[in-house]
Order: sequence, then C-alpha cells, then structure tokens
Amino acid sequence: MSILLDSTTKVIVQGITGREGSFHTEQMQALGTKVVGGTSPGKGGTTHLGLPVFNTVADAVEATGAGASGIFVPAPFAADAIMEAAAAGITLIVCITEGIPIQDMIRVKDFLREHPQARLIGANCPGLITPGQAKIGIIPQRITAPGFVGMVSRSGTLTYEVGSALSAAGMGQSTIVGIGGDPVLGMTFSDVVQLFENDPATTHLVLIGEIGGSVEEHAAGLIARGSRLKTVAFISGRTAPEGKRMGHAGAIISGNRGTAKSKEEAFRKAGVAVAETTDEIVGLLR
Amino acid sequence: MSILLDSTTKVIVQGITGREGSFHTEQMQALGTKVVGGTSPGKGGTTHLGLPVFNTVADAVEATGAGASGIFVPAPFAADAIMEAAAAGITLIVCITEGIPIQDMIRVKDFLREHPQARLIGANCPGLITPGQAKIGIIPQRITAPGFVGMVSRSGTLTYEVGSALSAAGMGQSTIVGIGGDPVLGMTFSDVVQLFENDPATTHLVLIGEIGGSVEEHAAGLIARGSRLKTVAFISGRTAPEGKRMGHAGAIISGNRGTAKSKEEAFRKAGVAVAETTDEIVGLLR
Amino acid sequence: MKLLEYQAKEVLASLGIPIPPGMVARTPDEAVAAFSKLGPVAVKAQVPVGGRGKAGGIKLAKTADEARNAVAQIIGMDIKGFKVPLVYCEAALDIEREIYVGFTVDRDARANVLLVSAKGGMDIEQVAEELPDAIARLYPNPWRGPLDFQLAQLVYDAGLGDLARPLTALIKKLYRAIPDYDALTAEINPLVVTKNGDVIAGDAKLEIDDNSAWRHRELEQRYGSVLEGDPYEVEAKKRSLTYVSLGGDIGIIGNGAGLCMSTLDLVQRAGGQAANFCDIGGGAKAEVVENALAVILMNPEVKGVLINVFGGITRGDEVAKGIVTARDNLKMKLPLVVRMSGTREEEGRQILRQNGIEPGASAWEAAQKIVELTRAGVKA
Amino acid sequence: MKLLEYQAKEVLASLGIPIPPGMVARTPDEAVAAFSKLGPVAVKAQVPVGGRGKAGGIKLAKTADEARNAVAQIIGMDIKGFKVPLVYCEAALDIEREIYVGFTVDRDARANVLLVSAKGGMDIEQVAEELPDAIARLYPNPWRGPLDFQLAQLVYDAGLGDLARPLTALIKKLYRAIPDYDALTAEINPLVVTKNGDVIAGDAKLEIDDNSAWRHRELEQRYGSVLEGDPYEVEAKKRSLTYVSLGGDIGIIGNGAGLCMSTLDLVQRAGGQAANFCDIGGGAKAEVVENALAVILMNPEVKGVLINVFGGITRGDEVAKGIVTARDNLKMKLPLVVRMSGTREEEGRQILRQNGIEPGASAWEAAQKIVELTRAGVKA
Repeated sequence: MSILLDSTTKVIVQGITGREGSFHTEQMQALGTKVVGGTSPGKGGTTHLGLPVFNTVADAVEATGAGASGIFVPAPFAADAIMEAAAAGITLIVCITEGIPIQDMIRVKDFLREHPQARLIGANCPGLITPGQAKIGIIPQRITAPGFVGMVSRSGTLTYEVGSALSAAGMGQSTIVGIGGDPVLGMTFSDVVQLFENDPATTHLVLIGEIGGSVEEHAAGLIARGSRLKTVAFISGRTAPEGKRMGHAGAIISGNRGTAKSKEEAFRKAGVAVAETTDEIVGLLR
Repeated sequence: MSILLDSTTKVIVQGITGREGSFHTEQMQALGTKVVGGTSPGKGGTTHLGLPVFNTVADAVEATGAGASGIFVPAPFAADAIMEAAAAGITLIVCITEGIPIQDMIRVKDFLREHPQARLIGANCPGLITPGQAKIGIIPQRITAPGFVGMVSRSGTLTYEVGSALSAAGMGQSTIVGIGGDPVLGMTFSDVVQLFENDPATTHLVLIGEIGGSVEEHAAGLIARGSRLKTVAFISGRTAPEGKRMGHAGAIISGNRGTAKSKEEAFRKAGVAVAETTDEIVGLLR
Repeated sequence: MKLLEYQAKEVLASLGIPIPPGMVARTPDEAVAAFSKLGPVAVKAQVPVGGRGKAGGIKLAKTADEARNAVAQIIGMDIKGFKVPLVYCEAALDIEREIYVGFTVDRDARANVLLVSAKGGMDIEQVAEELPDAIARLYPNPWRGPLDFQLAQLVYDAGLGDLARPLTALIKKLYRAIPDYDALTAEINPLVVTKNGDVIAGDAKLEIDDNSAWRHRELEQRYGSVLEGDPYEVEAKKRSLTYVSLGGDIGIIGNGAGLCMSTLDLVQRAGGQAANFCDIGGGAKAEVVENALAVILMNPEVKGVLINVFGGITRGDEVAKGIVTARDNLKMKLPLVVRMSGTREEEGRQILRQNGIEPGASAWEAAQKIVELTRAGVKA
Repeated sequence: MKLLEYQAKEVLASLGIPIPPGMVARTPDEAVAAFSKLGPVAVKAQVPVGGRGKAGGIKLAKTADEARNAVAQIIGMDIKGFKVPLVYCEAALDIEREIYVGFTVDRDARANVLLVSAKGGMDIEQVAEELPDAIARLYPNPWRGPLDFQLAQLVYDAGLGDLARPLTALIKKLYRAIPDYDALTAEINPLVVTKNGDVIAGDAKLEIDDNSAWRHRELEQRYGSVLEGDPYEVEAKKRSLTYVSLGGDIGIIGNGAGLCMSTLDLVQRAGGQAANFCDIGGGAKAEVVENALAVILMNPEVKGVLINVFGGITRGDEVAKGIVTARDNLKMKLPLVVRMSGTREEEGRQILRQNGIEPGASAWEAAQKIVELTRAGVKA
C-alpha cells in the first residue's frame, strides 16, 4: 500500500515536450508509472515519448481518464497550469516548477477552494514516489526501496540523502512526499501525515522540516493528538540567522517565529524523536 | 401567513439617515414593520427616528439581531451595501436603489454564491410588503389588503395599480414582491413563485412581467410542472419595438428574444390565464 | 451608450488591440485628406446600428475622387432611422481570414459571456441560429476575469488553435473593457487575419453601461455628444427624462416603466399609435410633467397626449394642478386626456374637469378617448 | 527585493498615496541643495533594515549647515551590516497623530493580511505582542481585493472611524501594490495625520517578490542596482547563485537548500563557523561549482571550503572532475573537503583523492574534517 499514488494511477505531464518534462517523463516511465499522455499547447494531436500530446488538460483528461498530473512548465505559466488541472478534474496535482510568484500561489489557493477534489503538492518540490510502483516528479528511484516508512519533506536533496540511508539500512518506504520549500504550499506536513496515519502499510514516519513558517508545528500538534506511527523528525537550519532566506523562499526566520528550536520542541512535546543530524535518523527510527 | 417577511422580521435600513431612507423608514414603521436600526457610516452611536444608527451592518446585526435589510443608498455605493449585508449574515436583502451598473451586479451575484443564506430582492425594485404586517421598500400600504393573493412583479406603479384593483375587489394579498426591472436581478419570478407554492395562505397568484429577458418564461416552465395556485399573468410592452430600452434597463427586446408574445405563449402553455389589459386581471383571478 | 465604430476602435486601441489606420471625415474635403494620407480606404457611415453595409453605408475608394464622392453620398443618408453625421475612412486590409470575437451580458446566467467563432464577418445571431456549434463560449468569473487556460480552451473550442497565442492575448485585452469601462457588449466582427498574419480589428461595436457614467466621465465627455439620433430623445436626455421615440401620433406620459409600457399597449389596442414612451419616474411632480409635455409637443406629428399616472407619494389633487399648470405654461392646444389614480384621485379629477381636461375613469377608457379625440382632430 | 525608503515612497506615490516632498542626497552639497529647496528636513539613512533611528541614522536639519553635517555623519555609517550609501532628505511634517498601515503574507493562512493600528510609530511586532487587540486585520480575497465595506470595518475595528474616508481610500491604494507590483510586504509606519488633517506616509517599507521579476522589469531596472549590501551576495546574484553571507570562516557549497542548511548546522556542531550559505541547485555542474567557489574565495576571511553534494542526475565521477577543474582554474590553495554521494560515488572519491582532495565519508565526518583543517591552518 501507499498514499496518493500507486502503479494504477493514470498520470499526465503538463509541459511534456519541454526539456525537463521530457527527461522526467522518461524517468517516471522507467519506474513503471502509468503515464498516459501530456499537454503542450499547439502540439495537440502529436505523439511524444510514445504518448499522446494534447493542447489542454481538459482534452487530455477526456481522452485518457487521467487523475493525476505532474507540472513541468516554466514559472510564468505554472499557476495557470495548476488551475487548469484542477478545473479539468485532476485529483492529484504535483507542481515541480520553482520560482512561482507568491501572489500567484495565493490566488491559486483561493481558486482551489472551488475544486476541493484537487490535492496540490508543491510548488517548488521534488514531487512524490511510491517505491517500486510509480512517481510523479524528480525523486531518483535509486535512493528508494519499497517498505513501511512514510517520508514527508520540505527539502529535495536532503530527502534523497535520508532516503538512501533508509534504503541502505533495509528500511524501505511506503511513499515519499516532497511538499516543497515555498512559503505558500499546497499540501502541508499535516495533510500528508494524516494520509500516512490512514495507510495500514505505513508503520514508521520520517519528517524532514526546515526553518520558516509553522507547518512543522502544526504537524506536531496533529501527532500529539494521537498517532500510531513511530516517527522521527529532523529540522535543517538550526544555525541559520534571523531575516535571511536560506535558499527556499519559505526558509526564513522572522523574529521568534519559524526557528528550528520551536519546531524541535513542538515535536519533542508530541513524543516524536528528533534527530540532531541526518545520520541519527536511521538509528532513532529502528 | 406570508412569504419572506412578516411582523416578526427584524429589519434594518442601510442609508437610514438619507432623505429616501428616512422617509421610507417612517412609512415602514407606520405599517408596523419591526425596524430595529439602521446604518450610516460615521453616524454610529447616534439615534434617528428613534432607532439606533450603526457604522456597519455587522455592528447593526450584532446589536439588534436583524435578519433583513432595506437598502436606500445611492447607486455608487449600493453593490457594496448588498455585499456588506450578505457578509454580515442578513438573510433577506432588499435593494431599492436604481441605476446600479450591471457589471457591479454581476460581481455581486458571484459574491452572493459564498453567502447562500442571503436572498436578494432587486435592485431597482419597489421591495416587498406583507399587507397589514410589514414592508421593506416603497410599496404604498394603502393599495394593499391582507389576503390570499400572492403577487410578484417587475414593475412598480403598475403593481400598485393592480394591487389597488385587487384590494378594491376584496381580493387581499398574502405578500407582494417587486423583483425589479434590471437585467441582472436577485430573486427571479421562479424563486418567488416557488415560495408562494409553499405558503399555505397563498391560493392565488398574480404575475406581472414585462418584455426583455426570460424570467417570465422560466416561471412559466416551473408552473407547467405543477402548481396549486390559481394564476393570472400580465405582460407589459406588447407593442414595444425591438432594440429600444423601455425605461427599465432590462426591458428590451433583442431579436426574437424577450417579446411579450413569447412570454404570453409560455404562460398559456403552462395553463396560466393571461390578461391582455390590467383591467382583466381581477376577473380572470376570480 | 452605444459607441460609433471609430469611437469603439479608439477605446479598443487604448486597451492594446490593433486597429487599422483611419480618419474621421465630415466633409468630402476631409475624405480627400484622409485618402492622401492613408491611400485606398473604406469609407464607412458612422451609425450606432448594424446593417449599414447592406444599406449602402460602406464604399471602397481607390482614388481621391471616389473618396470625395463616397462621402457626398453617405453623409446625410438615413440608416435605420439614423441620419449619418460623419464617416470613418479606414485603410483597406489585405484579408486572409475573418473571425468573430466579442462579449455580452447573458441575462439568464447573470454573467458576462465571451464568444469566439471562426465564422467571422457574418451576423453572430445568424451564426448562433444556423451553426450554434460554431460559437465557443466562456463565462469568466467576474472578479477573476478569464484565466489563461480558459481562454486557450475557448480558442481551441472555436477551432482556432492555430491562432491560440495572438487570439488569447487579444481576447484578454478586449475583456479589459469590462472592468475598465463598464462595457456591456463588445464585438470585433470581423477580426481580420491579414495575409501577413497580423490580427487586427476590422469592425468594432462597444456599448457602455449608462448606469456607470459616474465612473467614466471621460467617455461621456469624449463621445457622449457626437450622435444621439433622434432629436426628441436628445432633448429628453438633457431634461433627465426616460424617453423613447416610437413614430406614432399620440404622446404618452406615464410614471413607472411598466405602467407606461402598458399605456402604450392600450393605445395600440384602441387603434392608435403612440408617438413615444415617456416614463417620468415614481412620483408625478409638476415640473417633471411640464418637461415631459414640452418634449412631446416639440414633435409636430403629435396630435394629442395621454397622461397615465399612479399617485404614489404625490396626492391626486396636486398631480392635477401640476398638469393644468404645465398645459397652460406650454400653451398647449392639442387634446389631452389624463388618467390618474391614488390618494385624493376624485379631487384631482374635479380639478381637471374644471380646467377643461377630460379625466379617464380607467386606463383603457382613457386610451380609447385619446384615440377618438386625435382621430377626430377635435381640440379638447 | 526590499526597497529603500525613498524607492518605496516613489512606488507608493505612483499608486496615489501622498508622500512628503523629499530628495535623495549622496554628498553634503546635495543635502544643502535639498535643504535650500525643501527647508527644514529629516536626513534619513537609506538602508533596507529597521532600527536606523536608534542607530543614529536619522537627523533633523534646521539649517543648511546641519544638513551638510548630517550627511557627512550618516553616509558610510554601518547600520546592521549595511554601509549607508545615500540619504533621503525629506520635508519635516507637522505631526498630529501616527497610525500604522501595512500588509504582509500570512503563511499559515496562505493569504495576504492587511493590518491597521492606531498605535503608529511603534514597531508593529512589539504592538502585536503587547497590545494584540490594537491591530485590526483583514484577509482580502486575492482575486477581489479588499471590498469597501471590509475596509470600513477594518478601520472601525482599529478605532479609527473618524478617519474612515481618507484611510479606506489610502489602504485601497496601498493594496494595489499587490496586484500591480507583486508586493509581499508593505508598511507605512508611521502614517502621519498632520495638524491640518492631511494623511501622509511618514516612512515606508516595501518588499517585492523576487520570483516576480519577469513581470516587473521596470522595478528591477530602476531599483535593482542601487544597494545590495554585501558585496559577495551582489557578485553571487550576478552569477545566478543562491548565496547568503554569514560571517564565519568556512565556505560552504551544497546542492539543495535543505542539504546546504544541514551542512551549516554540522559545521557549527563541529565547532566551526560558516562563512556563507551557497545552494548550487539540484544538479552539480562543473561550471556552477566553479562560480560558487569563485565567489567564496573572494572573501579574505575564508580559511577553507566544504562542498556537500548529492549526485542526483549528475554522476559522482563527473562531479569530482568538475570540482578538481574548478579548484585548478581558480588556483585555490585553501583546504577543501568534499563530501559526495549518489551514483558512482566511489569512482568520484577516487578522482578526488588522486587530485589531493580529501573526500568525507559522511557529511558529519566532512564537517569535522574541514573544521580541523581550518583550525590548524593546514593547507590541503
């Protein structure tokens, strides 16, 4: 079992003919993901990577019955792409694109209220992978192994590191979800944790947060109300100074808010083990 | 019994300190309407016509528990006033103001989707009256008498004429609703007819339409699906030429749409008696 | 306010929509000047109604003389009741393809609807009837406006995917006429695709909501006075009356649009023809009645006047006095029938009778009476 | 992009918000010129951080000499790490009352929030802590913007009903900075009510979303180059690197923001101090690594560099070759520790060793090694 995505999920790729879209579609196919088509305005009716290309998501959904979409379009078009997917009835929207203006995402979030079927992951995220079955996004298959650990993270490469370590230690993953590093996100830690709670195949949970915002604190609050998962949390940015953006637009401490300390404390209070370095995660999870 | 409004309905007046607002508030009070206050930005805390004045509708609702509002503010402020009332939880909004830009009303209609509790009558309408009990708007009490005839109309003075004739003939009214003459309206004929169908005290129905749009046709369609009311319809503008606005912004025939003929035919097809002059209404209703 | 073609194009150009070079001409000499600047031109009658082409209101001019002659023929021409006051001389386009793009208010949906069709150049109502599927529709959320993906879908739905980029950009600009100018209807028909691939407005219609005049004083100032067609309607507008000319010989005054319309209906039923619709609004103030009478009496066709008022707030005796004064001030000699109801209506009727005005007991009776009096040519 | 006060005020003025007359000065003479035009002025250091008043960065000048002296003192001053490049000379206001007006992105609500408080002139975070009820809040719908009645409610909620008209109008204009300029934060604090009742921006802060630069090239052009504070950050930006100066002596390069941050944490845990945060993005291309190294080596404080990369798409041997080339091209002599993982990581490590670079087996080990090497002052 897994959350959100498995080998039966029909996936389309928005921006399939672009460089990034092409490359990662092939990677997704290599893992066995059921990619059924893609969109590229003006190229409707053509074929790419053996898949039908459509002008619009509505056309793609109508022709393929796709329920999920990975978005690989440039930032100026990404907010519109998310809304297009939601309006076309897509239920899982994964937006890899980074650099989307925050005000665009605020408008998108409001738009999504009218399409409650649509779950958005990202933007500015590596996407998600259910090892051995399917992925949408850019998480490398080779760092994963099928198993029982749920992973959810705001970081990209850091997640790959931890995933590698878990896989090497024989602790495979049910699903790995990268929720992204932007200040205004689709699904948050809490949303994903809730799904793992309800997934019988997931028994352990690794949560990789970072400074800025309070999605970690919210997830800790959720876990504190009762969880069946053995959970380890790690927060990067313990030594980051206030007021400086650490790469991710969302990774910034303002005043006393968003510090690694407050997040770690929240997790400890919720009974969650906190790893001080990524090396400690495997040990704490056992 | 009645629809929408009775002697227990708590009513506020938006724009209560203006000339129109003042005059008609007094008329409403004279009939016994339970007016509990009004709004006039900047005059909050004062008293007018023995009623408390508030700066905002939210304040007025909080202090008085009002559930209905009559709007008498000038056209540039009227759309905002409607949205304010809806956001404050008012369930019956009656907007008397004429001359509201159509695009404002289109935006208002969309806004109201988020406040489904709010029923809007108007704008550019005479409001409604439940004879002997209460009124919101400007329908003269003296043309009415309590009784069993439901009335719904797009016209003002024409309604008063017909009301007078009915009252003189001993056919009192349950409630009279003037839905207004604008192209983009709040409640339509169908909405009001539905309420009369469900009001046991109403046994007869007079429907006064005019050229333009298709709210009459829709109501006829509703009635055709079954009605317990003895109904007479009258349409003004049988001789109006195409493309000319007959006073009301909504009273205009474009092409074959919105003609008196199509409306009358729709009613006849629904089994509704159609009066060719207003003088015939009383006779047909007996 | 329905703008003339050249005015509509000025507004569209301000929104970034490409229009052909053009110049207004009021005289043959101005047309020659336009020709010398623009070369071969279409000389187009400027009237706020469709069908001017069929009426002979558009002529191509390939020489200065043709331009001169075209203007001489077109200006002053009567097109559907509008006397042509000026023409628009516009550089001729090298047309590859004609498209329809526009929006209007859909009353049933209580929303704006954007319309696009590959069948440009035809009357859109005709397309709607004959080839309903040839029109693609989009109902944009009024706060958000049309979103990019919705515009793309609209253009693909219309079978115009090969023009997706220029068309979506153009429609987005056209839509700005709603938030920026309170437009109710806009139409670019044809939207021309030229032989070298430019997309450019061949014709343009634009109607601005009169109710929004307070938000767009600049439009009112710039375009409000150029053309209004009917002189009585122009005069009535100055006097803040709601007046529509109808072509018959019986002047009509009513208070309330519905009442006034039903009065017209009764006059026709009685065998007469109304000269106008004139709604003096909810009350029936003496001054307003006098204004209305004054405008109606400007029309030499009018043989008599019927006033039908419901005395809402104003009392019947006051209404009657006002009517008498108005008649006397205007030295009106034509037949006048007054039907009034409301508070103190009996007192009102008495005042009328005392002053030689016959009151009608009901609207229907009054309508019959004015028809009879105007037929007979009898003075009241 | 955080605008300086005078830049923020220029933008606000373009939205119709009243600002006092003011002039930028880069020299004492320019300040005297400003004084002769404006009369008594406040001479204000232009830095993109708060607290300049306490730091001595604002001086009142009642004479030309005072203006000259103020500029001489303020320019070049260090305020929270920013060297003051210029001052803004602004006509002094006759203050009756100070108000706070602003907006920011509320991450938890994923929405913009408008903030108004009668407690102007104070730090809003302090007001939020001490008098939370003194701040009124409005979350406008992002498509609709704040509606008039919502703005009125906001102003009444803040206890500023007596200023409802001017304040609602002003906040409406301020809000335009969101749709028009992709502003993330705006703050007018204090918004001054003068003795004769005018409402005018006393100070202004404005932050524009860097991600929206493609939509606002004009802002970038006009304000992008004036001041960036740290020279390494300026250089890194030119090279499209995500770089933050931190003040220690160990240069850090990582791919991915989270990985890079956790590397900083490990260095500190090992007893060292990072000189910077430098995220070279998902891949680890040779060219990008060289750019990052070049910027880091500009800083004379740097005693050694730690590179921590996860080889995602790029293979380990390629990453290693790239690092070696970069080091050689830059003739780097300082200690360099590289920790890499991913495909062909073993091959990569071998290449490093062959070229005299010590690979770290784990990130933690690598962090300890670079701290050790830089402490010892040993060259790798």
